[in-house]
Amino acid sequence: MPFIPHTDHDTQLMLQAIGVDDINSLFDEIPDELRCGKLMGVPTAISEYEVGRLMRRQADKDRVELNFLGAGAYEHHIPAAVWELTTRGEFYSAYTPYQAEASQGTLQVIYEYQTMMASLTGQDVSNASLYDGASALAEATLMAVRVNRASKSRRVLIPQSVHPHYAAVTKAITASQSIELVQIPYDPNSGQTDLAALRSHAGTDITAVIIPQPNVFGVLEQVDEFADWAADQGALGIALVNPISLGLLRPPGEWGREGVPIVCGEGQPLGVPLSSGGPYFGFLTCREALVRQLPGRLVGRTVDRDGKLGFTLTLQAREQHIRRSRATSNICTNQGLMVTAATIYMSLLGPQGLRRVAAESHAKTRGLAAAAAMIDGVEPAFTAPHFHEVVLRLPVRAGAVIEKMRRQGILAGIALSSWYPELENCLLVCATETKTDADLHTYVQALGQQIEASRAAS
Amino acid sequence: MPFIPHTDHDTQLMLQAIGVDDINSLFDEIPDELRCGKLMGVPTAISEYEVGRLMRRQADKDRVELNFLGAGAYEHHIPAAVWELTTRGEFYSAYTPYQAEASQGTLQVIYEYQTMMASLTGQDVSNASLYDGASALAEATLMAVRVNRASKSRRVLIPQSVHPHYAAVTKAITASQSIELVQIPYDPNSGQTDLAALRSHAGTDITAVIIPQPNVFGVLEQVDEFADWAADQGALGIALVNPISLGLLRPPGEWGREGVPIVCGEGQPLGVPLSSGGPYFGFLTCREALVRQLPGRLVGRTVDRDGKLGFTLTLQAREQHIRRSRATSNICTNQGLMVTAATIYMSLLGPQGLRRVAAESHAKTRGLAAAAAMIDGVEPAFTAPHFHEVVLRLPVRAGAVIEKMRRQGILAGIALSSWYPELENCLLVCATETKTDADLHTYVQALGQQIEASRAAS
Amino acid sequence: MSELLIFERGQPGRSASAQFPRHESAHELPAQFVRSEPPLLPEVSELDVVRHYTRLSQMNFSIDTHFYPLGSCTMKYNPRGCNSFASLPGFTQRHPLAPESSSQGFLTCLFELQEMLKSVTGMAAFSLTPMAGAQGELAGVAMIRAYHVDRGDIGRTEIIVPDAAHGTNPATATMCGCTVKEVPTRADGDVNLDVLRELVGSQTAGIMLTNPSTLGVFDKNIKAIEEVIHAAGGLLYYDGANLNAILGKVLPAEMGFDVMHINLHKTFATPHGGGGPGSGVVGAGETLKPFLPIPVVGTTANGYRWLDEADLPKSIGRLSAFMGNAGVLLRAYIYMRLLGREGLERVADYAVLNANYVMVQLRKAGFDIVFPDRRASHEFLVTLKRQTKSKGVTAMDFAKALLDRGIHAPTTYFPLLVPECLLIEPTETESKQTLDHFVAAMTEILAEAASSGAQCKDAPVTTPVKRLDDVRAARQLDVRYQPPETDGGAQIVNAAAD
Amino acid sequence: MSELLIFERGQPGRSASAQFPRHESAHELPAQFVRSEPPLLPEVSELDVVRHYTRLSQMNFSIDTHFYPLGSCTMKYNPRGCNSFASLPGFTQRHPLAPESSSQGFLTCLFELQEMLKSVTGMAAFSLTPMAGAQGELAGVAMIRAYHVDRGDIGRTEIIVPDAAHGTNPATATMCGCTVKEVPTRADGDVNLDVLRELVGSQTAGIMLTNPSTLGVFDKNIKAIEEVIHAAGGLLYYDGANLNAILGKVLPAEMGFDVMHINLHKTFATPHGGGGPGSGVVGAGETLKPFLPIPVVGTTANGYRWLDEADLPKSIGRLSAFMGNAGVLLRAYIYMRLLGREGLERVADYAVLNANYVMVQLRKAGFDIVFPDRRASHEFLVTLKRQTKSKGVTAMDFAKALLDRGIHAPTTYFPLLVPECLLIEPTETESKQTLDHFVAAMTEILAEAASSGAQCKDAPVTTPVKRLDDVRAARQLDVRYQPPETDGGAQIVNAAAD
Ligand SMILES: Cc1ncc(COP(=O)(O)O)c(C=O)c1O
Ligand SMILES: Cc1ncc(COP(=O)(O)O)c(C=O)c1O
Repeated sequence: MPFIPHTDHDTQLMLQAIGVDDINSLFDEIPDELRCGKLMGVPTAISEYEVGRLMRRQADKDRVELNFLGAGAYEHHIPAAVWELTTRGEFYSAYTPYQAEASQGTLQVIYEYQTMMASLTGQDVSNASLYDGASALAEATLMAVRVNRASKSRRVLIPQSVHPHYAAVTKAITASQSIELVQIPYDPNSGQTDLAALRSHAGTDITAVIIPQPNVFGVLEQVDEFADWAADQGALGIALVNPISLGLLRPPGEWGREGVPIVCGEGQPLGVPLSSGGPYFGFLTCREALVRQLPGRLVGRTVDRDGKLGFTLTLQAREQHIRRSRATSNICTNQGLMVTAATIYMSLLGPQGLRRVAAESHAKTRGLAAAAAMIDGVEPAFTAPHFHEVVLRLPVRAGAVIEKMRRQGILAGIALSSWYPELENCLLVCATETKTDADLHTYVQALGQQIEASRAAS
Repeated sequence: MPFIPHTDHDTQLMLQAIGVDDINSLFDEIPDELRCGKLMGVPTAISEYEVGRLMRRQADKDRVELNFLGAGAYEHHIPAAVWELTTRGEFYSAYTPYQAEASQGTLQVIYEYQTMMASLTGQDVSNASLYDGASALAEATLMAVRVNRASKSRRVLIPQSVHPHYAAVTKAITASQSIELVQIPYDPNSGQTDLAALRSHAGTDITAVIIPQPNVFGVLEQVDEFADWAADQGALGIALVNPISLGLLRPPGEWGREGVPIVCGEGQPLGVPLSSGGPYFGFLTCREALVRQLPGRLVGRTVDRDGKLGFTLTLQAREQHIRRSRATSNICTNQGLMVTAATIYMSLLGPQGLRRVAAESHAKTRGLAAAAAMIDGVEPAFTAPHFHEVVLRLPVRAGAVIEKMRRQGILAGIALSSWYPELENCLLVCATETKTDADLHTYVQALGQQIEASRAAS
Repeated sequence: MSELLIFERGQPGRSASAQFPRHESAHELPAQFVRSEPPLLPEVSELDVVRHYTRLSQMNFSIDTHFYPLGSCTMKYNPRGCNSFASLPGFTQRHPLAPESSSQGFLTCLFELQEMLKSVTGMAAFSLTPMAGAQGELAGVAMIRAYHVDRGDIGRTEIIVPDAAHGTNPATATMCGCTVKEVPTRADGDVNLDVLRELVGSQTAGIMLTNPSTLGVFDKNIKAIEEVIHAAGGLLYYDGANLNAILGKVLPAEMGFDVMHINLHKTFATPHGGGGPGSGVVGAGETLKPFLPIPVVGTTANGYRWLDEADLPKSIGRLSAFMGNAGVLLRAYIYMRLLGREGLERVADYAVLNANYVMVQLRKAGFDIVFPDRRASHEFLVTLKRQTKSKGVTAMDFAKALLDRGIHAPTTYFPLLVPECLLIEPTETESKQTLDHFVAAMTEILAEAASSGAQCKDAPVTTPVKRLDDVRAARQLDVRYQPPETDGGAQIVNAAAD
Repeated sequence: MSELLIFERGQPGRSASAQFPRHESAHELPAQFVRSEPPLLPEVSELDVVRHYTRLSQMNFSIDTHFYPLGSCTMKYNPRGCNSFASLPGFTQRHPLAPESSSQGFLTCLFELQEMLKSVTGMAAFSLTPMAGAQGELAGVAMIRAYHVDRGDIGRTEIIVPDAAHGTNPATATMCGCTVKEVPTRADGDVNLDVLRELVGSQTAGIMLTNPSTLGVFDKNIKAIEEVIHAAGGLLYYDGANLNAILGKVLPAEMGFDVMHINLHKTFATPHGGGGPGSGVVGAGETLKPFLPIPVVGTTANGYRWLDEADLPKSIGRLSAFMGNAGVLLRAYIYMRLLGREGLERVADYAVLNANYVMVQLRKAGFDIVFPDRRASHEFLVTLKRQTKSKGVTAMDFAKALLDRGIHAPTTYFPLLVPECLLIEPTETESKQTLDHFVAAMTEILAEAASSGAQCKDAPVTTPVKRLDDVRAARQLDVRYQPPETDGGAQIVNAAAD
């Protein structure tokens, strides 16, 4: 019996001790009419060897050589040590550290993580993770609404330049709490949020303003103006950031005159593999004064009986297992293991490494954009500075080019028209530090070739 | 500086403490004329990411779909847990357990390993490993010569059916100790050692007799007759066995009337990947009375100050670091980590699993041989029963077929003519439990097709 | 055993430079965008990192090292093969927005997983996107609300929840804009039907229930509950956290549930990872199927594809940036293939055998079982009210005393309505020998508690730290390291009183 | 902390059956071939196995968890990337006898490794086949003998070895059928040249030497030694175990050595694995190149190929079934690529800096340095003769007291000629902070030893077991578990008195 250690002898002794004849008797409280038959929809067992072969076959089908996709999930070098350590059984197979004395390893990791994320984002406090970047934005929005009691409108401004999936998730999760999400358009030239459009909301009751940096186009927003305007309106700023970019970019805590008090985002770039979209982790940091409205777990340092420093879950009264229907969120299981990976990743990279990864990713994307722009008919769609993604406007349909380049082993980018119909022929491309100059060359060659071919065909 | 933690400040403080100006001064005892220049033959450093890409490219070049090679290295299913545990840092990065109290983990693993190997081979004592199967045979030979003081000839009979590389290694290692290796031919029909030829040495002074089971052709030898004859001659029997086969086959300790007192072989099949030939490990077990001539490390159970059971290296006086030029061997570093893997492998398989792996491998090879024999012109070269390898005689040159099947993603077997010129057109094939019926079918299809093609071409 | 913080191990200028890009290009970004102070990240060598986190890992209890009978959490063995195969490069390197044409391997696994989940629950369809149980609950309750609204029945905003329910249930209802009505538990552990009947009405959106409940008993009146709720126009949500107890015995759909989630990290053995990730896949019967969150995997002539807004216009929408915790889903898929139909059917058999065995043995040893006349499901409750009263030895003391015996504590003080309780769940992957060892340890502690109890109150003493001061942790909030120079003498003090 | 034997965890009939073939075909083998009794292997579940070996691993000191200044062993950090990339399926699944046409990736790495090794030693060619240092020595001495015999100079059967040499040196000479002549060390740590001159003659096959020596000093007279040996018609073997000290500073070939091995598991950071595997690649100058063991990687028009008997007819032959410890070679290759030329040159700089720093700090703390007037190479010797005499606190006591402070002991009682010695090798991958911690611990122990010494004699007390009875281990030999039923009341007793 795979994974069940009982010998027949054991089972007999146990049944005797209980005083029943067979295992089935232990289910005698279940009404007979509810008892089901065999689970015929599940195939019969196969051995680990057979499963391994099967999975290898499936995994091999999806392998791609060169990946230039971004849009919320980024390929970076993950040091070998990260997952060799993270998958150690003691991290991998532990539960939430409710028994602090038996979980100092996990707890200390989280405390270190909280320190790193707080500093990276320029805040005081970080929680111990949320599910992913999109749900973190939703939670940040709910938190901002709870915090900003002065505002009654529950109106939250969300730029159109926020990743459409993030906007959708925020909508789905906040929908039934009568929060109104108001979209702010982007400037079709710069690719930044149209500040004039934003300012047209001046004087109305606005609870919070979401500020993405970089935005979904990879473009850097005018975050200082953004933050100051929000503060002037009595609205809470919520920064949505890429954590790798913060190796190089100014942290939200320093945006504008006072900084932005709530920061969230997707943690995946920090040492978590692409993995088809998950498990990733959402991060959420804030100013000290807001901590009691922070959703999710929090680890604090304290002392034991002998005065020795140690770590424990703290401020649990915010959480569902204590405060139930009045908790700051329903979140229980979070993305702990990913936090472990990210903590190890950030330790290995350090401030210098993280800056280099950010700067190199930026440089590679610039290089790619410049080379692609040499192709007849290809041009950058936006003028504002970008981080490590760029939108290219092609002279042909982006979807067709993508499919053809895929056959050459290149994931060329994302056709933006499915999210932004007005951005016809636009391709969102990302190059990180993982791309060599030769890779960029391969990409641009292939792109030119396929555009040529598409034009010839049309 | 990759892997060097010194900051400039650290270095300065350290130099100051030592009282020198720079690091170079620490090499001032090396005569100037000996100081060398830069290591120009080594390329400049690349990052872990770059090395990873490079290695992936190289590794991908050598991937093959279906492998039917054996001849001393065997593909078996290796449970995922084996290497996840074995590469835990505490096993992976520890040294030889000289400080017993700080190495109870490694020591207990070895004690458990010794227990398993002794039982598997039907002996009393197992050492803690030798380099590989071939060098283990060499060490077993030297050991037998030391043990058998009654014999003066230093003549050791070695069947031709022993893997030729094993014979070569034994020769290279024992050469300078004036040991004479006498070859015994095999019977060209059965594939077993020609017992008549063996018996022709009766009455001469023979120090030891090597008995392979199965032999290099995968054929089962008449080990009882072999063992008894050796005992009758006052020669020590040395069994050379495949450890997986012992899940099913009678252990050397039970061969003939008294059993064979020294057993060695290649441990790779027990959970160690093929890895181009190493690291593997050699095992060596023996009767209790012979333990003082056993080469290599040995772990014993004892008690600590409080009477608590614990483990330690024992009988070290046999070893080079104590007895120096009079040691039983020069071996120091052995193949410890592989022993850890093998111990975990055997624990996961247990007696039942090991028997199944043996029986299934045997069955798959029988199935393959039977199906191949349906191809016109293909026949088994030998009549005696075999374990999980079989020699097929083809109607065309084996080398050509191998190269063609390789292009189809199949490693078809080994052309025996390079080792045994008389075995022209003979292919040594192995199928283990890792091969499905579909794989066997693929193999036989391809074989038939390529034989056809070769015939047509010639 | 204690370990400096990684920050304290570092030195300014030290680094693990093999992990960096070798060069750093100038960036030409306008200064206003650029960071002026580097973040407080460790400056350490690779050896520092490896040694530090290896040591920290050793400071954890885990399934791989200790028996972990944490009730409601189903801490069963996580087969190592699941990790290996889910970590194949083809899976880990796959971008979530890769074209479907280069995603067929992955989509095949997910589609088959959806099908298997339907089989083990009786539900009509599954969405794999929720990233933990609580998010599955959110999906389910949102679907219930969407269903009512879709029918124009907009006044249904009350969710009924048993008093024994897991905290995520009421918290979820609130997040979905509902009000929570608690229904009490009867002395025998079942839901109080009479009160339930009074609670329901035209405002009832639905009920959230787990069966067997968090009290470790199977509610025999489940069909009656169904009738009450459905008759009132509400729907039934099944909290699948306890599916381990009934796998192959009862299908939630046949108990009358309209929607449910499953904690794959419980029943389907994906690892808990020190707090996550999990997966809370959500299944629906025909009624609620149109409302499932997107994306869902569907079929086409050429293989598999994502179903999206266009295919599921009534969907409650998207709950994750991409499609949920894919890696967790793969682990569950592998696990189900390894166990197969027959293996899954055995799960409940042995989980329930183990729980009943331990319950009986503890009763014999003198422990007070909370529902002594009921069968244990896969877990059961012990109360130490008596010990607390007589010697002041609490459930927490028992928990800590277990740690000193190399056993992780059961869940303490949950459900909240049972005083001084331990919720004990052995799971099917633990052997009789381990259970006997646990019973012996509990018996020993009971004896200690019966004499002076002092030893229990001191426990744990073998762990890296002794009992921690939780009050101080909340009062003198210290949630991040601040290097001595910038410290100004104090951590964040008294930021919040809990 | 202690752990049952895996056998004791098992129960008859239990198994980890997901790991088996699901069926067992009948075998039809004649009964005489078939085993009647199953072997004594554990009968355990996968969880049993994982928990047991995880716990056992935690009972080890290792580089990844502890400072490990074990002299002569070069316990430096093993970069994790080396393990990951050497474990790529293309490498681990490659069969050793795969055709060269599907081996070009692997052969490329090995060929480049050979080339790099030539560069760091000055040797003319390398064979990668020896599986550890001792086998490299065997190769080298066999090559020296083969060379003499090839020239008809058959009387050369003596190998000169310094008294300080590692045990493998004399043991190897014996295995090669040579007699060993010991040359003594002078008070300053260098070889006694006068005695050496007397030892050589027409019987001299060669000398085995490591420089810096196992005493931790660089023999300044190496050129004089070379002259003596070469003039006498002998050859020089370089034991490359201490290469870490001179990487990029001196080439063994330029010191006059004709043949050498390198312990890749020391200088090139491949892991020690609790005792192995290692790799003892052997390099030769032009004189001995034809005698290198096979196989060696060579080039062809189409790529790389194995050179075999046919290419190297004078080879001493084959030392391993296939081509040695390929996986270890890949790790060394990766390591060298990661460090590059500049990184390798830094290795000796910082290894030597660390050793000299610790030596100086220990001297200041009151320890007796064996060669106080010499520079430390990458390691150095402390003697506790004085402490042993005055308080009976031995080198072993110091070693055990270090364990209680979370530091692995240095090498004790080696080289044998220095009484009560510790051979201390910090390696370049340890930080000043770690070294300072070590010095502080040593200083603390020294103070304890100076007072009563009792505490040192009790050490260790924090390890899973206290000091073990080695005498009993050898006298009452217990080298395998025997289950109680078949035990007959005793383990193998008194099989051998040591
Ligand atoms: C009964 C019950 N319901 C719901 C949950 C919530 O699941 P998750 O932690 O995955 O959000 C849990 C998990 O602790 C549970 O035990
Ligand atoms: C100086 C010296 N020579 C030779 C050896 C033998 O090397 P190995 O253990 O790899 O056989 C060692 C290793 O301990 C050593 O330190």
